[in-house]
Amino acid sequence: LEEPLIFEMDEADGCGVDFEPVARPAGRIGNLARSAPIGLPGLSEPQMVRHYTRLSRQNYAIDLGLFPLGSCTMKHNPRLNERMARLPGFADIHPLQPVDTVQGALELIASLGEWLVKLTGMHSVAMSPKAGAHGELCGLLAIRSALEARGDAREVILVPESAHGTNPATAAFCGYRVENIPATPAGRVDLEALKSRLGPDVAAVMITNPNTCGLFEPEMIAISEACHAAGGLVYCDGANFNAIVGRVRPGDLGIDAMHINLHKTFSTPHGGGGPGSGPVVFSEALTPFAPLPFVEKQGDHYVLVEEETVGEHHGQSFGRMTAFHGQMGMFSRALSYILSHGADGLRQVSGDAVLNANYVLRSLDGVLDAPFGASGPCMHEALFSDKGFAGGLSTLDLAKGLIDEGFHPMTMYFPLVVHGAMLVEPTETESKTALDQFIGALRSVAERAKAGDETLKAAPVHAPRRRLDETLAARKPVLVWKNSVETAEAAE
Amino acid sequence: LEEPLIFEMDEADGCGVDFEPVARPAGRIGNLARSAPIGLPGLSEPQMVRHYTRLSRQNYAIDLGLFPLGSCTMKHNPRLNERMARLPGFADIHPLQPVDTVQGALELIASLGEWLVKLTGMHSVAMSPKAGAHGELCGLLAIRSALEARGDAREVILVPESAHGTNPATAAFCGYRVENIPATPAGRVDLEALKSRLGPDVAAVMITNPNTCGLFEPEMIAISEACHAAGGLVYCDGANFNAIVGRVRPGDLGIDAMHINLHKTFSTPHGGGGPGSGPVVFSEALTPFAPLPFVEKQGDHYVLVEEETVGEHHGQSFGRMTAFHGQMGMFSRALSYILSHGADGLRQVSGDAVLNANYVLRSLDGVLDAPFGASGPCMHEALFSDKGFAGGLSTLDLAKGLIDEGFHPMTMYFPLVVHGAMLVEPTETESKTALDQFIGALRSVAERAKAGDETLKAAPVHAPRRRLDETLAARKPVLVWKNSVETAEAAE
Amino acid sequence: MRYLPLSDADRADMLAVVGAKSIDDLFVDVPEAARLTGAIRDLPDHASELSVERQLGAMARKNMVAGEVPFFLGAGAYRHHIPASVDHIIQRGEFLTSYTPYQPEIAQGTLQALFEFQTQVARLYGCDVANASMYDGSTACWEAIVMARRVTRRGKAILSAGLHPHYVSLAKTMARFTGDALETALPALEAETDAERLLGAIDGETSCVVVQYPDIFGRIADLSPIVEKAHANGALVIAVVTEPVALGLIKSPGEMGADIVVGEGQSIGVGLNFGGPYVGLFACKEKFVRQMPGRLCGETVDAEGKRGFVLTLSTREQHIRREKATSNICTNAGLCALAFSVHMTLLGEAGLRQLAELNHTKAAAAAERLSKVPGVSLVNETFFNEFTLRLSVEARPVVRTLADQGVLGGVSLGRLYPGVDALEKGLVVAVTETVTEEDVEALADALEGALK
Amino acid sequence: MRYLPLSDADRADMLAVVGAKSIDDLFVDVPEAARLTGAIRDLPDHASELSVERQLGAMARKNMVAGEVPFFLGAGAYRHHIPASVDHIIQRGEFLTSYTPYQPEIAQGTLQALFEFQTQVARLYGCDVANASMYDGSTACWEAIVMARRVTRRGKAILSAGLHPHYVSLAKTMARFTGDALETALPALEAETDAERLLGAIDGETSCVVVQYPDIFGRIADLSPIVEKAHANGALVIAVVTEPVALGLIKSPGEMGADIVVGEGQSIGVGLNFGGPYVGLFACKEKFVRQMPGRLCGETVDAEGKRGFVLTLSTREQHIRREKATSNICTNAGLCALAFSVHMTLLGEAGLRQLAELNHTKAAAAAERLSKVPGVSLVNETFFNEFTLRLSVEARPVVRTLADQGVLGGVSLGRLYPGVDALEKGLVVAVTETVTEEDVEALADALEGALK
Repeated sequence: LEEPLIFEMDEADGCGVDFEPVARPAGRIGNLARSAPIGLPGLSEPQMVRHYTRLSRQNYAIDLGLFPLGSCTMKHNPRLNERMARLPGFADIHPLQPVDTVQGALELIASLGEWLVKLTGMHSVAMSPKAGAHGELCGLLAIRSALEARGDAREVILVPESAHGTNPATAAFCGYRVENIPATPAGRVDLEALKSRLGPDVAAVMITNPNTCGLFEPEMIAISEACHAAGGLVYCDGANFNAIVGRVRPGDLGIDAMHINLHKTFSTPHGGGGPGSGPVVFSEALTPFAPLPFVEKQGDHYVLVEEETVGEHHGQSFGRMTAFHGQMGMFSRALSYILSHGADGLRQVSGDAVLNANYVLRSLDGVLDAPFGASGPCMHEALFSDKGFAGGLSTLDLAKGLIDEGFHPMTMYFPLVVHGAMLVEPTETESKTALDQFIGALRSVAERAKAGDETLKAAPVHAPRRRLDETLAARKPVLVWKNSVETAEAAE
Repeated sequence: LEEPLIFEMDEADGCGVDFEPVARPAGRIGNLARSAPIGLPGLSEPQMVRHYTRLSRQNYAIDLGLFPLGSCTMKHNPRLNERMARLPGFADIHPLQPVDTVQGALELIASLGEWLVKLTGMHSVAMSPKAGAHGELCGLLAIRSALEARGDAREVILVPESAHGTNPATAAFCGYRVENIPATPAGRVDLEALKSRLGPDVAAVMITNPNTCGLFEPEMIAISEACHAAGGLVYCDGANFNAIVGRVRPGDLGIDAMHINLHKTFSTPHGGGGPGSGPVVFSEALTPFAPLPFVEKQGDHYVLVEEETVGEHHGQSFGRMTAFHGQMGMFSRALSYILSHGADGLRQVSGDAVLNANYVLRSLDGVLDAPFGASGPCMHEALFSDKGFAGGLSTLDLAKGLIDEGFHPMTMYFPLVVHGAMLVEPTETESKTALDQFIGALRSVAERAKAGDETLKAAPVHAPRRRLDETLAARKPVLVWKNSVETAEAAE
Repeated sequence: MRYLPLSDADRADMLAVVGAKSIDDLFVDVPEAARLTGAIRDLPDHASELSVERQLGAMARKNMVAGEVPFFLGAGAYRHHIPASVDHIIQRGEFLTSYTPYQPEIAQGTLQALFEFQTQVARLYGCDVANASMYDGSTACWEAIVMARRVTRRGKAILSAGLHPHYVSLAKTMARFTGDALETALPALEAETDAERLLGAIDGETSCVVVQYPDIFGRIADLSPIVEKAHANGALVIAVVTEPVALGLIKSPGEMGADIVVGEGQSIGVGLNFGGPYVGLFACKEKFVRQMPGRLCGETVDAEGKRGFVLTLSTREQHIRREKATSNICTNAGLCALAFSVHMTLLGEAGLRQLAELNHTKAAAAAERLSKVPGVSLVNETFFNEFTLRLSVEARPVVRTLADQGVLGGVSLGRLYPGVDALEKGLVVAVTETVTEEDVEALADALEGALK
Repeated sequence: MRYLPLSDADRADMLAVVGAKSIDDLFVDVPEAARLTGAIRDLPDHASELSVERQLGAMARKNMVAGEVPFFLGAGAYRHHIPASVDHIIQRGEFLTSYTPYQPEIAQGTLQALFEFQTQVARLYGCDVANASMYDGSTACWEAIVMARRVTRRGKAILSAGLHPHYVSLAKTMARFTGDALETALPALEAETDAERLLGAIDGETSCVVVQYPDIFGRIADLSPIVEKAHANGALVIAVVTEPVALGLIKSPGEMGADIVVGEGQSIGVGLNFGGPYVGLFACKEKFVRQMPGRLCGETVDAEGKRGFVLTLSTREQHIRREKATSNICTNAGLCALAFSVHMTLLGEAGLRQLAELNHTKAAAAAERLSKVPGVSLVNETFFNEFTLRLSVEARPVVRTLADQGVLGGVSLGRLYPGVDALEKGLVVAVTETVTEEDVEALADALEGALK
C-alpha cells in the first residue's frame, strides 16, 4: 500500500488532540481574526501514528544497518542519551528563567564545555552555535574580530580544494573572499603552495584535519606556524574529530579555532537532518572575542554572561549569534555520551574508528582503486575512486547497487579532488561481522561495475523507490502540495 | 539480509552493559559457585538495537494497519498510556513498601476499580487477576466458594459450544466437569436446552455476551433467571465487552461474575502476547468471596487487605491467586484510557465499534457468506463462513491471501459452530478509509477463493516468510537453539 | 475525541450502507430494560491529555519512589538498573502493538525473539527446554505443581518452608479446589534451611518437592540431596528462583538435577511496577515437554525451505484442547519476556556474571555493616544479594519508622507472615547494584536510631 | 565498553589484515609531539549507565521545572502541551538515526514528512513555499534579511522595535561583518507599536522591513499598511512569528502581503529545552524560491513513474555552490521539523483553532485578573497569549522574588533590555493552555506580596 500525503486523506478533517472547553471566548486580537480556512489536515491519533510509522519504514537508518557516509560519522546513538535529554530538569525549563532556578542547566553546559576544552587542548569554548556550519561562522567571526581589534582588515580566507562546501560558504557569509589552495598527489595540503600564498591579506586558513581524503595532515604544525608567522590565524573544521578524539589535541597543532559537531563525534542523533550542535573551541588569542552568551563559574554559582555585562568584563565579545544559549538538548546527550566513555573510552573510540576504516581499506585492495592507499594508513575514512569502472558505469551506479545489497551507500563524489570519489566511514560502532558483510557487498558490486554490468544502471530495485528523477524536481520545483482545484486555477 | 539468532552471531561474546568495578569479591555463596559456562550470548548496545529493530520489522502491528482479529479487540494503543505507566511514582515502587508510602498507587487501583464497577453495574471488583483466563479462574473460584459456603458441592459448569477455549480449560483447572450446551440456528444459546440441563449439579453457566458469533444474547436476562432459579450462578466472559461498554451494564443482565480484559476493551497493548490484566467484577452475592489482596478506602486512607486481616472482616475470601497486587502497569494504562474517554467517550467507543463491524458485514453482502447475517445487526464482530469457496480452497487460504494484500487476517476457524469461520473485529479506531481498503482487499481475495484460484494456496508471497510448516514443528519440536557441536553430541 | 477517527459524516454514510437510522438502532438485541439511553451518570466525560496527566500525576506523586531514597526491598521483586535501550525496543510499535503470533508469516519478529528467550531461560536454569512465559513466578510455581501431578499421577506436593509465602498462599488457594495435598511449614529464623524436613517428608506418594533457591530469607542450599531422594522415590523436584541474577554466580537448579525450574523474571528487564506485570519463567527436562503449560515457540521451515518459527505443540493448549488442556493460560507476558530477553542479550554471559558479582559484593559489605548496628544480627550463613537480619524488636514498626525518615529499609517478616510471633523480629534486606555505600550508611544510621 | 562492539580478538585479527602491530601504529602521520600516549589526565574513565544517570540526574534536579510550578514565561519560547505520541514517532529509530536524505530511494520517509512539513508551514504562514527548516527563529530572521538583500540588491534593513531583542542582537552582530545597514529602535512601553516609525523610515534604499507579529510585548498590529508602503518603494516585508499558535486565531502575515515569513516553530511539538534545539520556519512567495536559503524537498517521479520526493534546488546550497551559496546552512533541524509536523497533523485545522482560542481566552482572563493587583497595569490593547504589564517598581528583582516563592512569573524587560531605564518596570507574561486558574491566582498573590 502506498502511503498518501496527509493532504490527500479522506479522514484528514479530524483531530488528534482534545482540549478543555473554552470558558468564554475573548476578543483582544483587534480586527485581525482569521477568516479563511488555513488548509491544515488533521488526523486522529491512531491514523497519525500509522501514517508516520509507515513512512518511517521507508527510511534506512543506523538502527537498521551500517551507514558508511564519509565525513558524517554515523555512529550508534545510545538510548541513555535520549533518556537523559528528556529529564524534566533539562527538557522542561525556559531559557529566560532566573539563573538561580537553572543552576543545574548551567552546570551541565559548563561541564560539557570543560570536557571539550580538555579534549582539544584549547583555551575556551563557545557553546551557542547551532550546528557545524554555524560553528564555522562563529570561528570566523572571532578571527575577524581579533584581526580588527589589532586594526588588521584582512580579506582573504584560504581553503584547501578538498574542503567541505560549508567552509567557503561560511567565509563568504561573513564577508570574506575565498581562495583555494591545492593538494599534493598524496592528498595533503601543499605546504609550499600555501606558504607562497600567505601574506598580509590572508586572515586565516580553514583546514580540515584529518582531511576529507581521510588522511592526517602530517605538516599541520608547520602549516599553523607558517600561517601565524604571516599574521593569519588557523581555523580547523572539526567534522573529522572522531578520528583523533582522546589521542591528538588540536591545541597541540597550533589551531586557533575549531568547531565540534556534537552530532558526529559525540553521537547526538542526526534525525534525518538535524538538529546538530557546533560548539567552537578557541586558542587563548581568540578567547576574548567569543560570542555571547556564555556560562561562567563564580565561586559555587554559575552565571550566564549576556548582553548586559558586555562593556565591563567581556567588551571584546563579537556579540550574539542566536537567540538563547545553544542546543541544550544536544548538550545533555553529548555529555551523557562523554561521561559514558570517559577518557579511556574516547581514546578507544578513535582507535576503533580508525582501525575499522583501515580494515575496509585493506580488505578492498585490488578491488577498488584507493588513490592514497599506498601512502600509509588512513584515518577514520577510506577513500576510493571509480578508476576501472567499465561500460560507462559510475560511482552513482555503484552506490545504488549497494542499496540493493542492503546497505546505505558511502559519500559520493566528495572530496572533489578524486574522480568519482567514494568516501567510506564505518565508525567504531560497527562490528567486524558487519564490516565483513559490507566489504563482501562492496566487492560484489565493484566487480559488477568493473565488468560493465549494465543492470547496475537500473539499481536500486529492492528499495521503496527506483531511481528518482532529480532533474525533473529541480526544473519544475513542486515544493508544496496543491490539490487539483488549486492546480487547475493556477494553470489558468 | 536474514537476521541470525543471537546464538549464531560471531560478536555475541560481547556485553552491552558497564558496571562499576567490584571492590573486593565476596564469598558468601557456600560451595555453589557456577563453574561451567551458561552459554548466554551478549551484544554491545549498537548490535542489540540493530538485532531487535530488524526483527521488529518482520512483525505486523496495529501501528502498521488494521488488525481485525475477532475476539481480540486490537484497537489503537494510545501513547499517553505508555507515558503514564512509566511515571516513576507508578513504575518504580515496590509491592511490599509500607502502605503509607504507596497511597497514590492504591488510589489508582481503587479509582480504576470504581470505574469498572460503575461501567458494569456490578457490586465489587477483584483487581489481581493477571489476564483474561486468570480472571475466569478468579470468577469460578468465587462461585465455588459461594456454593461451598452454603454447603452446596455442585460439580458441573455449562459452557456454550461457541465458548472460548479458556472457558472449559479454566473450569477444569479448578476441578469442575464441563458440559456443552448447543446453539440455535440463529447463533444464540439454546435457552430451552439450557433450561432442561440446569439442575442441582450445575454450579454455573459460563457465557460470553456478546457471544463469539458476534451477536448479543437477547435472552440473557432469561438465562440468568433460569440459572439462578436452579441454584446456579452466571459467569460472563467479558472478552467482548468492547461492544457494549457505556451502553449495557452486565449487572443489569443478572450476571454474577465477569472478567474484563484491560488489554482488549481498555487498550493496554497486547505486546505480541501479553501482559494482559483481567479484573473480575462481582455481584453482591459473590462479593464476600473475592480474592486477596484488595484495596479498601478507610476515611482518607487506602488500606491493602492481605492475608493478615482475613478472619476478621473478610473471612470468606477464597484467598490469594498471585503474588502481590495485580498488573499495576496495566492499571495505569487502562485508567489513563478510561479518563481520556470518559463516560461519553466510552459510549462512543462501543457505538463506533459496532458500526464499523456492521459496515464490514453489510459491505460484503453477496461476497462472503454471513451465517447469521439475516438475523439483524451484529455487535462489534462480523462473522463469515467459507461457504462457496471452490477448488478445495479454505479459510486458511483466504487468510494468507489477505496477508499479500497488506492486511493481518481475521480470526480463523473460531467459533467452532460455523464451518471455516472468519471472525472480523475492526474496532472503533479504524477510519472509514481503512475499512474500505480492507473490504476491497477481502472482496478481491474472496472472489479468488470462490473462483477456485489455485495461486491462493501459495499465499503469502509478500511476507517475510512463505507458509510455515507447523506440522514439522510439532512432530519434532525444536524449542531451543543448539549449536552444531551440541546437536552432534546429542545425536551420538 | 482523539482516538476515534470516524466523523459524523462518516457515521451517516456508514449507517446508510448498514441500513440503520442510528447507532442505537444497532443494539436492538439488547433487552430494552438493559439499554442505557445516555452516558452513565456519576462518571466524568472525556478529558484532554493534559488533564489526564494531571490526574494521574497527582496520584503518582503520592508514592515514595524507590529510586529517590535508600532502598532495600526484595522478597520476590528486585530493583535493578535497566538500560534505556531495553525500553526503546519494547516501545517499537511492531512489538508493542502486535498480537500473539497466530499468523507466523507476519510475526517472525516476535517468534524469533521468543525462541531466543526460551533458549536463554533454558540455559540460565540449566534445563533442556523452556516455554514462552507465564504470568509471573507465583503462578508459574503452581503450574509446575499441577504439571508434576500430571507427570507422576500423584497428588502430594511438599513445599519448602523457604518458599515465598505468597507462592505458598496461592498454592493453598488452588489446592483447596483441586484436591491436591500440600505439605507446608513455616520457616525458622536461623541459618539452616528446612532441607532435612524435606528429605524426611519425601515418600512414594510424593509428586514433587518445591524448593526456592535462594530462599525467602536469602539462604542458598545445595539441591542435590533432595533431588537424589526425590528421584529415588519417583518424585520430581521443582526449583523456584525469584532472583534470576543469582544464577550468574551460583549453580543452576538444572545442573543439580531439578526436573522443573520456574521463577520470576522481573529482575531482568522488567522493573518493579508495584508488583506487575512481571514475567514467569518455566523450564524443564525435555522428556516432560508435552506436559508443559503455556505457549511454546518452535523452529520449522517455510514453503521455500527457509528457517522460520511458529507457535507449536498447541494441542496441549486450551484453544485446541479445551478442558483437557495442560493449563488455561492464554495471554501470557510476551512483552515482559521480550524485555527480559533484550536485557539478557545486553548482559550476555560476561555481563550477567559481573552483575551478579557486584550484587553479591555489595550485599556482603552491607550485611557486615548492618550486623554492627547494636540490636541487629545476621541470620544467614549463605546469601546472594539478600539476607535476613534479626532485630532486637519487632521489625514491622521499625520498617514504618524508617520509611518516615525516607529510608525503605527492607521487608519485615511481619508483613510476609502476619501473626507469626517467632518471625516478627526478622527483616529481609536486599542489596543490588543500585545501592550505594551512602545508602547503606543511611540505613545503618536509621536502624540504629530506631532500635535505641 | 557498551557501545564498542570490537573484542580484543577482533582487533588482533583486523590489525593482521591491515598489517599494523597496534592501533597506535595507525597514527603514524600524527607528529610525535602531538601524539598522546595514554588517556588524557584529569578526566575520569568510562562510567556505567547508572553512574551517568546519577551525575546528570543530580544536575537536572537543581533546576526549577516549568511543569512543576505556576509558569508564565514566553518571549520567544512557549510552553505548550505536547501529546505523548509526538515523542513516540520521533523516537522511531528510522527517523531518529537516519541522515539528511541524500539517497532518496531509501529516505522517502523523511522526505515525504518534510514535503508535508513544507506545505503545512507555507499554509500556516499564508505563503506559497517553505523550506525544510532552519536552526531557529533568530537565525531564520537573519537569513531572511540576507535574502532580501539578494532579491532587492539593497543593503538597508529596517527592524521594528517590536522585534525580539535577541533577534536584533544577532542581526547587529552579523551586520557588523557583512556591512548591512540596520535601522533599529528600542520599543516603548505603550499600547501602540512603532508602525508609524517604520512607515516613515521606508525609502528607496530599503531592502526590507522586519516586523514581529505578535511583537515582543504581545501586541498585534495590521501589517497591511507597511506592506503597501514597502512594496511601493521596492522593498520587501519580512514578518517574524515567534508564536505560531497565534496563527490559529489571527490572520497570517502572508495574507497581508508579507514577502518572507520566518519564525520559531518551537511551540508546536518541540518543547522548551532551555532554548534549543528549536526549529526555524522559513516561507516566502514563489517568485523568490531560488533565493531561499536552506534545504528544500520537492516532488518528482522514479524510474517507474511512481511519485517520490528528493532534496532539490541544491544548486543554491553550499555543498554544490560553495562560496556562492544562498547560505552556509547544512545540518538543519530535521527532527524538530518532524516533531512540529507530527504535532500539527494531530492538531489539524480544528485543533489549532481550538488551541489558539483556549490560549487567548486564558490569557485574556489572566490579564484581567493581574491588572487588578495594586501596582500593576496592562500595557496592551491587543494580544494573543502574551501581554506586558507595567509594575510600580523595577520588574527584574520582582521576578527573582517570585521565583524564590516557587512562581515563574514572566520575563522582565530588564532581562531582555538590560540597562534601559524606560523599560525596567515591564513584565512580559505568557499564558498558554497549560496554565490553570490556580496558577493565575498564585501569580496574582505573589505579585501582590512582592509589590507591597
